[in-house]
Amino acid sequence: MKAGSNLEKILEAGQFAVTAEIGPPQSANPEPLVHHAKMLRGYADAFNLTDNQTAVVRLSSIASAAIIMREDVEPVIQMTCRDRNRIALQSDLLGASALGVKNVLCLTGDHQVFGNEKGAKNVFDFDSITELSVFNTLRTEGKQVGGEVIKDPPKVYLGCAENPFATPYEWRAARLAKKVAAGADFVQTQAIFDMDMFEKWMDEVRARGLDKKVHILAGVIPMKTAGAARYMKNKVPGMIVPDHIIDRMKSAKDAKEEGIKLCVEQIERLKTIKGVHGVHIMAVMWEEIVPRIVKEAGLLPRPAFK
Amino acid sequence: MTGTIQVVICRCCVEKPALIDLARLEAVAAETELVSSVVISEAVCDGKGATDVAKDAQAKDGDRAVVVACDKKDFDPALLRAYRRAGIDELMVEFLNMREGVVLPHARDNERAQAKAETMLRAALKRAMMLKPLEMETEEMRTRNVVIVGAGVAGRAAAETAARAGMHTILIEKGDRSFKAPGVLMTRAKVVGGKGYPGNYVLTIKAGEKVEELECAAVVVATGGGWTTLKGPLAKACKEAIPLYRLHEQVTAGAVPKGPIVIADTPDPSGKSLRVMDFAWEEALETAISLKRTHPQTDVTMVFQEMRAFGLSELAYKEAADMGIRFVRYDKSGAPKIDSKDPTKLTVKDLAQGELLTLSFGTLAFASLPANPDNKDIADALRIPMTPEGAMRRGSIQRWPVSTPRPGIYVCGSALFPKTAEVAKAEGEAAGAMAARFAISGTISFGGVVAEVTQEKCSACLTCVRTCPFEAPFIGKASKVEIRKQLCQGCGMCAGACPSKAIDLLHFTDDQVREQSRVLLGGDF
Amino acid sequence: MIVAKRKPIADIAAMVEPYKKVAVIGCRSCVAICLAGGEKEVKTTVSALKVRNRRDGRQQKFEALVVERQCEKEWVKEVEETVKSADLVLSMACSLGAQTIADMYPERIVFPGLDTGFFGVPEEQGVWTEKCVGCGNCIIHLTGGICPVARCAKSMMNGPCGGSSNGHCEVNLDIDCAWYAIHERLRLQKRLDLIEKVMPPKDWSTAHHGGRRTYVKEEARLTQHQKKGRERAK
Amino acid sequence: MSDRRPRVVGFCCERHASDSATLAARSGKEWDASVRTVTVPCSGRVDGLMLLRAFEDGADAVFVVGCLEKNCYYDTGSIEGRKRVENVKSMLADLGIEKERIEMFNAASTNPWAFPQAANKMAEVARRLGPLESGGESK
Repeated sequence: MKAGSNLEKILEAGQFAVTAEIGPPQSANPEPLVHHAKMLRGYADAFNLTDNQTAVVRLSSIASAAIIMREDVEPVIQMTCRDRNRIALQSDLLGASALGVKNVLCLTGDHQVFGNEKGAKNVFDFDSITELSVFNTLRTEGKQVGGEVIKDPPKVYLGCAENPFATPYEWRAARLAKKVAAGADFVQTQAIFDMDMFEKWMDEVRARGLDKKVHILAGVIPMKTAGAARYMKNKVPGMIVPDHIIDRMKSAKDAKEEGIKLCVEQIERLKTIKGVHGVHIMAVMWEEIVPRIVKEAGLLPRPAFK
Repeated sequence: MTGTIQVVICRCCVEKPALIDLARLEAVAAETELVSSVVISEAVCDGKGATDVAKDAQAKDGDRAVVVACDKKDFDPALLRAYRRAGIDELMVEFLNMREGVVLPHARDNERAQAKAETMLRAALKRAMMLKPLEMETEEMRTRNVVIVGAGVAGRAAAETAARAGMHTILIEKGDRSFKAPGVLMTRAKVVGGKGYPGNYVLTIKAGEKVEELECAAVVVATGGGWTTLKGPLAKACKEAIPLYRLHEQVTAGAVPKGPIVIADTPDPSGKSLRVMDFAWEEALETAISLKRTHPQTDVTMVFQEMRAFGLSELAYKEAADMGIRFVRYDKSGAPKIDSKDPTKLTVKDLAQGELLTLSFGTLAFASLPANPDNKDIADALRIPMTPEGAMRRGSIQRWPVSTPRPGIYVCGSALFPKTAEVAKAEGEAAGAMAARFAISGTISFGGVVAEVTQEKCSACLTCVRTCPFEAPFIGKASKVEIRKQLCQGCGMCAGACPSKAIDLLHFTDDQVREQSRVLLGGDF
Repeated sequence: MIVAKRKPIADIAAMVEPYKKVAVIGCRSCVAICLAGGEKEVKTTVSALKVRNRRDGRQQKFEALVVERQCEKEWVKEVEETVKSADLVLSMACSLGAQTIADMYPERIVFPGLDTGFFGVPEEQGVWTEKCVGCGNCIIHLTGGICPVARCAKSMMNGPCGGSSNGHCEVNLDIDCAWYAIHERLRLQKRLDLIEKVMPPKDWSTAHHGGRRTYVKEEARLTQHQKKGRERAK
Repeated sequence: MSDRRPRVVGFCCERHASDSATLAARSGKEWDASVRTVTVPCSGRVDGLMLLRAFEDGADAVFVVGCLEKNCYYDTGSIEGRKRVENVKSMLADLGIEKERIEMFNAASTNPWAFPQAANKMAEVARRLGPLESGGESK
């Protein structure tokens, strides 16, 4: 056991894990977090708290984690390399671990040109892979990048993201291999709409035996409208949304219901893929739909460990 | 020290409609410093009395002149020759086009016309003051070869004419038909590259597999028609459609083209891929008439957007109509279409009657054709600009019918657009004669109005090297840019582009142009 | 100018060792002026490598030459044969030159011989200091002609910081504190009001932070037709 | 509008522009007498400096006439000319000076109405906008 988090226990026990995502508010008001925590408790094993997603200023990930932990809900904090250098990243890891956070997702982070602070100076002292190796060394040997060794190193369960749908596609499995070598314990993939492409990627992952070394959680995004599908296809870089999905959403009488049905189908399909050890539901700004999706995908009740 | 200026004012150009007060002009000229003599000439363009005008200038040690008359281009060279004998080079004579500049366009505004005339005279005088004598350089032509590309009707005519004038001619023929040629004949050969400048070109010739360099003084492009390919929706729709060129050959050969004949102006009525060629009408009329003459009973219809038969072909239009040739005019809204089910039927909305006509035809000919694809390689090799349709570009039709903007390179025959044999032969002889005239002198003179680089100021940014369409600027020895004067056409684009103001165009330097515009703007309006 | 310095000679020796035929190409522009990659430095480096080879008995062929400006395609084209015939091209121009050769000849292996540093000026003969980082939005009209972004270790907008010790930067006492200098100069010009106001946060989107940059001068661009003429020149 | 008559200077290329101006005059066309022309070998010879200096020397409007872009005697001359004019136009606009004061025209030597149209248009612009000193329309 690396950190003893609920997510780790479930994954190590070979159970099909479920994680979801809560977008912290653009304010200092913790209420929305508390509300979402209460609403979603028990419907997922751990909840990602995004770190200024798309470079939009939000309540910080670690603070959000502390807030939802008070509601007895397990967080997965995200740490991007856009806003913090190696000093801040290692210091925040110590802080988060001290507060009881056990799951950490290492991300490179969106460029600030996408957010509401386009004039910001970015850092990018590390990228997600260096960040993983630094955190891994810190938790295993207690050694900082600079070489200094500290007492009581943080006990964390390290995760990373991976996008099988970004070019060059043939490099994506190799890139996951690097992340595993750097010390990743679990992976949350980009939202999957092109199932065949994801399966092709999984074949390469299995060929490299990575599914034995890391727990892969397949990402899904429930969509409310056809417009959302078109937006993701055209506007979000590195996202592939096949036309048959857009057509399906367009022709559906009730787009929301169709979105939910599609998401559940996707989860059912993902369950059957060898090497997929869980699903990560990214219902950004539609958090309230997660319980229904988890229920309809037959993933309730969530296993509990003492 | 600059010599004095002689001012010659032509009464005919300036004073005829009594618009401009000649005396005041004379006064303005006389009071300007450095003006040594002001001569009023009745009519400068007839050249009478030119010699004593020049002697008068020479007597007052004038070395430059301002001629206030009409357009320089229709000017009797007598005065210029007289000036040259008197030591005043042609480039030191500043022409002020008073007639088309002031007298004609401002005929009804005489008060301001006078002001404008005086200001323009002052500006011309200012420019004349700033002119500097420009020495021309000469260079020996290493060879007297005249290369003729293409051994068709035009090519052979050019070769014979050039040979008769004593030039060593080399005929480059793509095909392998051999015949008695005046000079050397290279068959299965193509021009693939070219370096050098007028008078000392070095062509790269690919004969069979061998590639060799060929030095020559002048080049005549007679690559011929090859106007056989058809482009455009109508040509695609009707496979047996033939180019007018082929129909013309059939008729002259006396063959009987099948069934009713339809001659359309272009296979691409929308004009997207092919513009209607300006030769289309003349050629089509001639072919239709000669066809109707030999086969009066065959039905001939001409389908055109507009019938532009100008000059002598106006008569041809009348003759064709009298012979019973039908004309159908259409516009883009009712453009001709080939009946998809029956490819021998053409439907078109006749503008005159306004109803849809269906013409069945045995032979369909198109008058507008894309240019000869070979033109592109030859133009690239010799760096001749091309017209948008892909034909060689020549000088102006009236003054330089067989020359290209590059001296020493001439073009004739169907390389420009399809021509009948007689016209091609005539153009061939003209091009051959021009090439001979160019090469016979044995020396090339260049310089004068060319660009000049001040080496110290050049920061080697290569902007001029990339901008000049004639590749005159090149990277010289001290990594600074130098101008190959033999290639420079004097357009001044490099001077306009140079970021370090290191290049100036002689005879139109920055100061000369600025002073002229400053004086023009300084005068009263 | 762009200021660079040659990589340690040992590193260069190690980098080029496996290659039989090495072309070392310098540049006559910036790196010649900052004495890093001009003709002399190129030939000196090659000579040093040859001496080492003589000691180790290693067989290597070197070709040393310089182009006018290695970041310009036309100059690099002039040494095309050398680039194509060498097993390795060691560029002793700044990294712009090295990358121009690499981009023009993708199949050739191109190594950098210099470490490209910064936009700088010769403080004195043989000493160059950074005075600009290319942030893309110059504000030295507000700071008496001294750039705090480049010359202050913390790129402060409202300096000096607490660590400024008698006019020198706490980070490196040899270097003067930019804000101390700004204060002195504005006091001299009686324009201290300029730094009394709180400077707003700097917009870094014009710097590399906003992503890789391209500057376009429409007047200078060549149209397709003009470029076509250029291809003719091949 | 101001009392002073407008001052307009045009830079005409020696080839098509001058030929078309001569043809215009011969075919009886008339244009505003407040337009003065300077002949340069090619519109590509003109650079921003020359155009701005014309304004410096008192011009209220400046124009350049070159060949048709597809049929230029020097192949790419008028393309260069237009680029220089566009550059000065954007500079003037950025400085709050009406960008209509500078314009590029293309004329074929066989086109009699191109030059008079250009000259009259620029004279009208100069008259409407008034001299540069008057701050143009904004005043």
